[in-house]
Amino acid sequence: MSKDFLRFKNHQSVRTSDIPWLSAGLFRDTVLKACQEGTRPILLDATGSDRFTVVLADDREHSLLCAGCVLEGKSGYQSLSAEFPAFHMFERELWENSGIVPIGHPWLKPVRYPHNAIESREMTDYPFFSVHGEEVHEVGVGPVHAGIIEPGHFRFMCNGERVFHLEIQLGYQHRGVEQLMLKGNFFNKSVLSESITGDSTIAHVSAYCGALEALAGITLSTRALSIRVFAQEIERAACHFGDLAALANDVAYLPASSFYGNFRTPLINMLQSICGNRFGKGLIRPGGVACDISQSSLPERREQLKDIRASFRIITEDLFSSASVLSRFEKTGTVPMETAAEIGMTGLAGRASGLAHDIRVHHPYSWYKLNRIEPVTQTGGDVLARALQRRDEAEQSFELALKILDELPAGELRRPPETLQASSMAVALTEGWRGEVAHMAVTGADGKLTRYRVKDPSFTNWFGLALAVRNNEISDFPLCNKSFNLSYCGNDL
Amino acid sequence: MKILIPVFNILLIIFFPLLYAGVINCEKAWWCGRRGPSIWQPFYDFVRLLRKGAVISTATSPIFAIAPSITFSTMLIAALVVPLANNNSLIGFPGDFIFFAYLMGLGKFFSLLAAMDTGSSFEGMGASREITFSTFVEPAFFIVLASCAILTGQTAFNQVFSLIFLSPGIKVLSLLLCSAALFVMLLTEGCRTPVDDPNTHLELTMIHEVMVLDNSGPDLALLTYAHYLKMVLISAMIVNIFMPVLDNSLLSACLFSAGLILTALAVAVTELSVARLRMSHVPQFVYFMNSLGYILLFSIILIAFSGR
Amino acid sequence: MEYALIVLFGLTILYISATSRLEVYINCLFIQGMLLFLLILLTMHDADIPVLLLLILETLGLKAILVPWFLRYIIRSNHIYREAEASLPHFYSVVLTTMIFIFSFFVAWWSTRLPDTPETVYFGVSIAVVLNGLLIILTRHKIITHVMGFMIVENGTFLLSLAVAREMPLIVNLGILLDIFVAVFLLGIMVTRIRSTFEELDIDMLTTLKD
Amino acid sequence: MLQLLLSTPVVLSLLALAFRSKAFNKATLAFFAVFYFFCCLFLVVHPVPASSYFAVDGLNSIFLLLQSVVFLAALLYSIAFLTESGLTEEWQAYYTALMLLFAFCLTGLTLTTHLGLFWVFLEATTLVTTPFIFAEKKRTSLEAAWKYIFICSLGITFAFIGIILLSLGAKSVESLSFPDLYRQATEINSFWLSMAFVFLLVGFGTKAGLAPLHSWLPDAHSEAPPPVSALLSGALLNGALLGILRMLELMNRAGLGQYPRLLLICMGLMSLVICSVYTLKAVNYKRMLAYSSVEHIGIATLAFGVGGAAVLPGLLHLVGHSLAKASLFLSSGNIHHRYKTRDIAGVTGVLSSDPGTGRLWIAGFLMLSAFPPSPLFYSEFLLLKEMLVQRLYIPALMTALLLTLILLSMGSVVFRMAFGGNSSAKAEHSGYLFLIPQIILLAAAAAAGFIPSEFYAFLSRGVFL
Repeated sequence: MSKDFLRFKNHQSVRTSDIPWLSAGLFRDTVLKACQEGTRPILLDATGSDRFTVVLADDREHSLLCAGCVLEGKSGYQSLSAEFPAFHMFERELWENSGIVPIGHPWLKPVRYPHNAIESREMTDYPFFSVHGEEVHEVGVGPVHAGIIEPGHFRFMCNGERVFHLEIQLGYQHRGVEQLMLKGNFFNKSVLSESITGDSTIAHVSAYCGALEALAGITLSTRALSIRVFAQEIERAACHFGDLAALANDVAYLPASSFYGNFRTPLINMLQSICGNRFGKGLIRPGGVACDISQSSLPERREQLKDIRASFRIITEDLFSSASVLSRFEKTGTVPMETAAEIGMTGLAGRASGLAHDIRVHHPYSWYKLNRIEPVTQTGGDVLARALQRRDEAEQSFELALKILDELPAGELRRPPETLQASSMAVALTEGWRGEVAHMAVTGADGKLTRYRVKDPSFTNWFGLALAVRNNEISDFPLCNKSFNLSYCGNDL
Repeated sequence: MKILIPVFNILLIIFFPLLYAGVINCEKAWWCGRRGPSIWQPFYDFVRLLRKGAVISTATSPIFAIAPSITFSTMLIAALVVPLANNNSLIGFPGDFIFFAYLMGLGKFFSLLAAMDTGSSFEGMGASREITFSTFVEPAFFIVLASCAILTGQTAFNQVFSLIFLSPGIKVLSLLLCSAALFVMLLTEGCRTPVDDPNTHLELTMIHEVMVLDNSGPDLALLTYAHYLKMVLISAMIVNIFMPVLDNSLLSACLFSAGLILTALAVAVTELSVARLRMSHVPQFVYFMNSLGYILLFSIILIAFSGR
Repeated sequence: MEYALIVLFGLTILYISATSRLEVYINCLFIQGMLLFLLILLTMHDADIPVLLLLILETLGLKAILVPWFLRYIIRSNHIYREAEASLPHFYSVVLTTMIFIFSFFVAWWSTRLPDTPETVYFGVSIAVVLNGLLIILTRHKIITHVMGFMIVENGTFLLSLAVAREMPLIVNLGILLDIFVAVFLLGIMVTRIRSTFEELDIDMLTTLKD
Repeated sequence: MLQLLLSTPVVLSLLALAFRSKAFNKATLAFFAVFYFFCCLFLVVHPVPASSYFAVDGLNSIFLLLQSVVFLAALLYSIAFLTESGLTEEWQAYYTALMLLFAFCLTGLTLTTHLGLFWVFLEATTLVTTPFIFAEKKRTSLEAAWKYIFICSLGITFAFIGIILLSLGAKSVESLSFPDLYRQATEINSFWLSMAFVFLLVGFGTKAGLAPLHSWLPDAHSEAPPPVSALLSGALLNGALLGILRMLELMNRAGLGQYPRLLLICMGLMSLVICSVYTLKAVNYKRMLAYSSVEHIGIATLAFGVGGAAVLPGLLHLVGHSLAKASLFLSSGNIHHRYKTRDIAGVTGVLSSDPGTGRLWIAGFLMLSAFPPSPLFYSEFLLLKEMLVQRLYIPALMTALLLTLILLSMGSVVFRMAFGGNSSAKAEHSGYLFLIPQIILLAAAAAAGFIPSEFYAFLSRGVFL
């Protein structure tokens, strides 16, 4: 197997010439074999109209695998989705971006409103799944919604209040992030990467910086790494607070909803007091961090974190002991572990179903390399499991953040990188609060960036939501949706 | 002094519904540690809506246009027969609680028609949910009122409620069951939290809110007002179960208002302390009213008429 | 007041029929025990001291405190928090319970034409409670719920005995006390054993012995 | 004497728990078996005057004597069983203590003339015997124990409701003791009495294993150790039936005899039907024996239901069944000990591999299936005769047909197990203690069959129906 793949680590730069290129048939066999052994897809990237590469993650070996596929002519290749449904979104994206047809793909339709696609396609040309029957009816929601949320169209096939199937059509927010990355100076793309997904600012900018620093071949001081991870964990805890508040709000349990919202504010204000932005924008920059945590503020921050944690525990105890709340959460929107593994769910939602994928554990990077952490998982796969997962991860984040504040070492804050290695490739995976964020950067022979790819965890998990609401009541959809809380723009890029 | 009560009641019908909403909202905000909107906010909203123009979809028939007015007027007429302060209804005649129930039914019928008329799948869903729950509430209402009527030997609203407090022997029991049943009705008809979530913005989970989604301007104002008036009327029944007829009209009016405010607070506390029920579990909650009604009816028969 | 207590007792059954959370069942058992205790205080205050003491021990000590505590201990230690799925939806469960109430009250009403009838409300509610206990046993899957159904039947029986047999000999009462105590604890121990043997406390597991 | 009979087992069981020595257990069991037998015999011959709660009368003296014989055999067998079974010392002590407590409860159950106490003792027997059923700690034994304790507890609750209803109708009666009730039977309100009878029939009938309340019985009887199975079938079922008999007498005296009889006939016939259906496809011989208990209790119930001249055969039937069934359960213990299986398919050639047990197995079966001199022959014959006399043609026909059917299917199973070529295993007798108890039981049964006139005189003391 090792001969068929280029094997490398997270945040490591490799030469593009080392990627083995295989014929379509051999490629298919190789990838299928690897997937049977437990690796999972991270990215499919077309480097031309007749060749593409795949990046797989091998959690057991703590390494990433890469292989390329060369097509004879423009005939396309045999789709992998039938054997491994986890590939189905990647193959749709590949087809949309490059025109390479995955032959035999079960549901080939565009992922996004594809203004950067090879051919011009209108999203409205593509059909939805349809269900026929006397008592079956369809309910379409969106793309414009009642709340202040992003656009997306949800098409329910229902029988009365029961949902048979949900089809989710996104892509209304496609901004061409990957193309914008290639324009202009690659060293100045921090702001762009910070705005890939507004609520995962730190995760995306860390991944961008990670890829860039790997290509530039520089290492950071422990202090810079610690501050980055501190910001990451605060972001995680704050988002979990927000989601728990939203979950409580969706079941109309107002006290918990209000108080979670109330305690989220001081938490994100902590980021503001470091870098001036509540979401941590402007904190992380290539080569290190732009702002420092002053040594004198450490005791105060520690106290503040402990206070928030104490309040968090009180309100969490209240929420999870309320019978009426539990009866809403339990057995709602269940994704069993087998299904979750099959469709390649990652991150928080995957861990709630029992899949222990955690980049911080399996592909450790920066500070996490020095400090081992244990993954937290649930088994239920229902809304309750996802809520409990948020509770446990927030607890863990508090612990890590406090640990960082306790041990914050001295060191240089930032050393800006200057040049990139030529003909190289780096994949940076970070664990955002929603799950694994993947950025891949490839440079050409002149040391200029030639390709940039981004994958948000929402991309793989949206389909999990579609499966979760099956056989649930249609009125439980908002609750299921909130329990996943996936990103529209992270998916649309 | 006697003229004071009808005047007070008319003022109550006009002003209290919006105040009632304001009290509930204030209580909820205060409990959650927020400052919340002013207690007069529903009045501001009402005036604002009245001053706006209405947008009516071209796809709808005239029913959509007249339905809000019908709903509003039926509720207003219904308010005339419900005993308010000092157990005094503006008009009252034997069997008027049946009249009341049918007026409520008429208003609901037109709001359902209007919702279906828009052709929106959400509003159809909301209408179907509302009618499902109503089918449980209506018979239960009759059972509860009928058992009170049996207990007191009267069939007019105001006499039933003024006598129930004086019924010997089983006062505690009938007060308990009757008020519990009517409270379930209040939460269901008022679309409050375990049944519906008045604050939600999610069309898929709404019941009442989704039915008025297409109404705007004065129509929406009337519907909102009628909705709160309905809640006030049911609350008035609950309060009157506990209120004896007093000689002092002023004291009676004050006590009655305080009772209404207390019911509003009780609604708010219920909303704060439980989460909303799963949609498929709502019927069993609403059916509770039937169960309570039957138990009340049979207890009354057993205790009052078994000669023991 | 007495009637209100009895009807409240009946209402706890109505609540149980609508829920699937075991904690609620236990809370209802506790409330039932307390209500029986209050009833004893209200109606039996002129009884002999030993009889009264025994009855208080039985209602307050056993039914209200010890048994709920023990059942709670069992569900905590076995991590069972809810009845997974009752074999009939809760809505029908509530409707059936209501029908049982109607039926029982009708029986009680009808029985007033007989001589020596017990107090009709006692009679009606206790019939309803016993029948509902059986309904719970029939329609719920978990073994622990069956024990709770059994306790509900016992409570209904106790209410009935309060209504009609106020002069029950002490010795019989003592026997009842002992039996409930031992039966519930034996049942509780069995539940724990079953847990350790079958991994799951579902009644469907107990179908090995069949013909 | 009564006090001695009731207190000895309690004291001895406490001693057994205190000493926990194997030798002491065996000595206790042996002593108590003999002591109990002679005490009971003495009580039957010289009835003591009735106290307010306990008395020896014509009816319960039959049951007392019968259970003393069954206890004698079962306790003797227990000594052998304890020696051979690999139970730990602690469990042996528990076994002994529980056995003695069981004897205490059963004696109380038989001797008490107070309805309330009868109820208490009946519940106590459930609690005391559950640990036996659970003793093997297998999945199946756990399940059987659960069903046993749960169904019986529920049944007993129903019986309690019956008692409450009875006391409701019997406000004018001084106490709930049967003599008082009988004396003032006509003063009891007939509606409440009828209701009470139904509830008591359900409650006691559950314990007696009457169809359709029998579902726990096959499980519990087949999972218990052989001596306990023998006692459950041979003594406990009778005890529960005693309660029904006493209530039936009360109904008769209150002039309400007709509808309880109908109930009893229905339940008896239903038991027969259920048993015949099961035995057609029997796979487990202990379960088969348990179902046969349902059948025979059903026949006795049927006889009591038919009433008149059929009551005496009913009592005789109980005697014959208890003795024969206890011996069969004990023999099945020998078979299980040798073959390590309860499946009928796994057992062939008992006669050649263990001649003693094989002969007793066949003898027990013949005794059970009413081959003369079995008392069951007389009882079944007289029952059918009485049914014909009372013009109950259809029930009589059903009974005759079902009995034949059960005889055929059980016979084929028993003989298949007894004969058949299992030449590989060499013949080996079980120890004497594994055989003597059955011989005692079968001899007693044969004696009851051989000297019907004296025995009838004794039995007819119990017939006041």
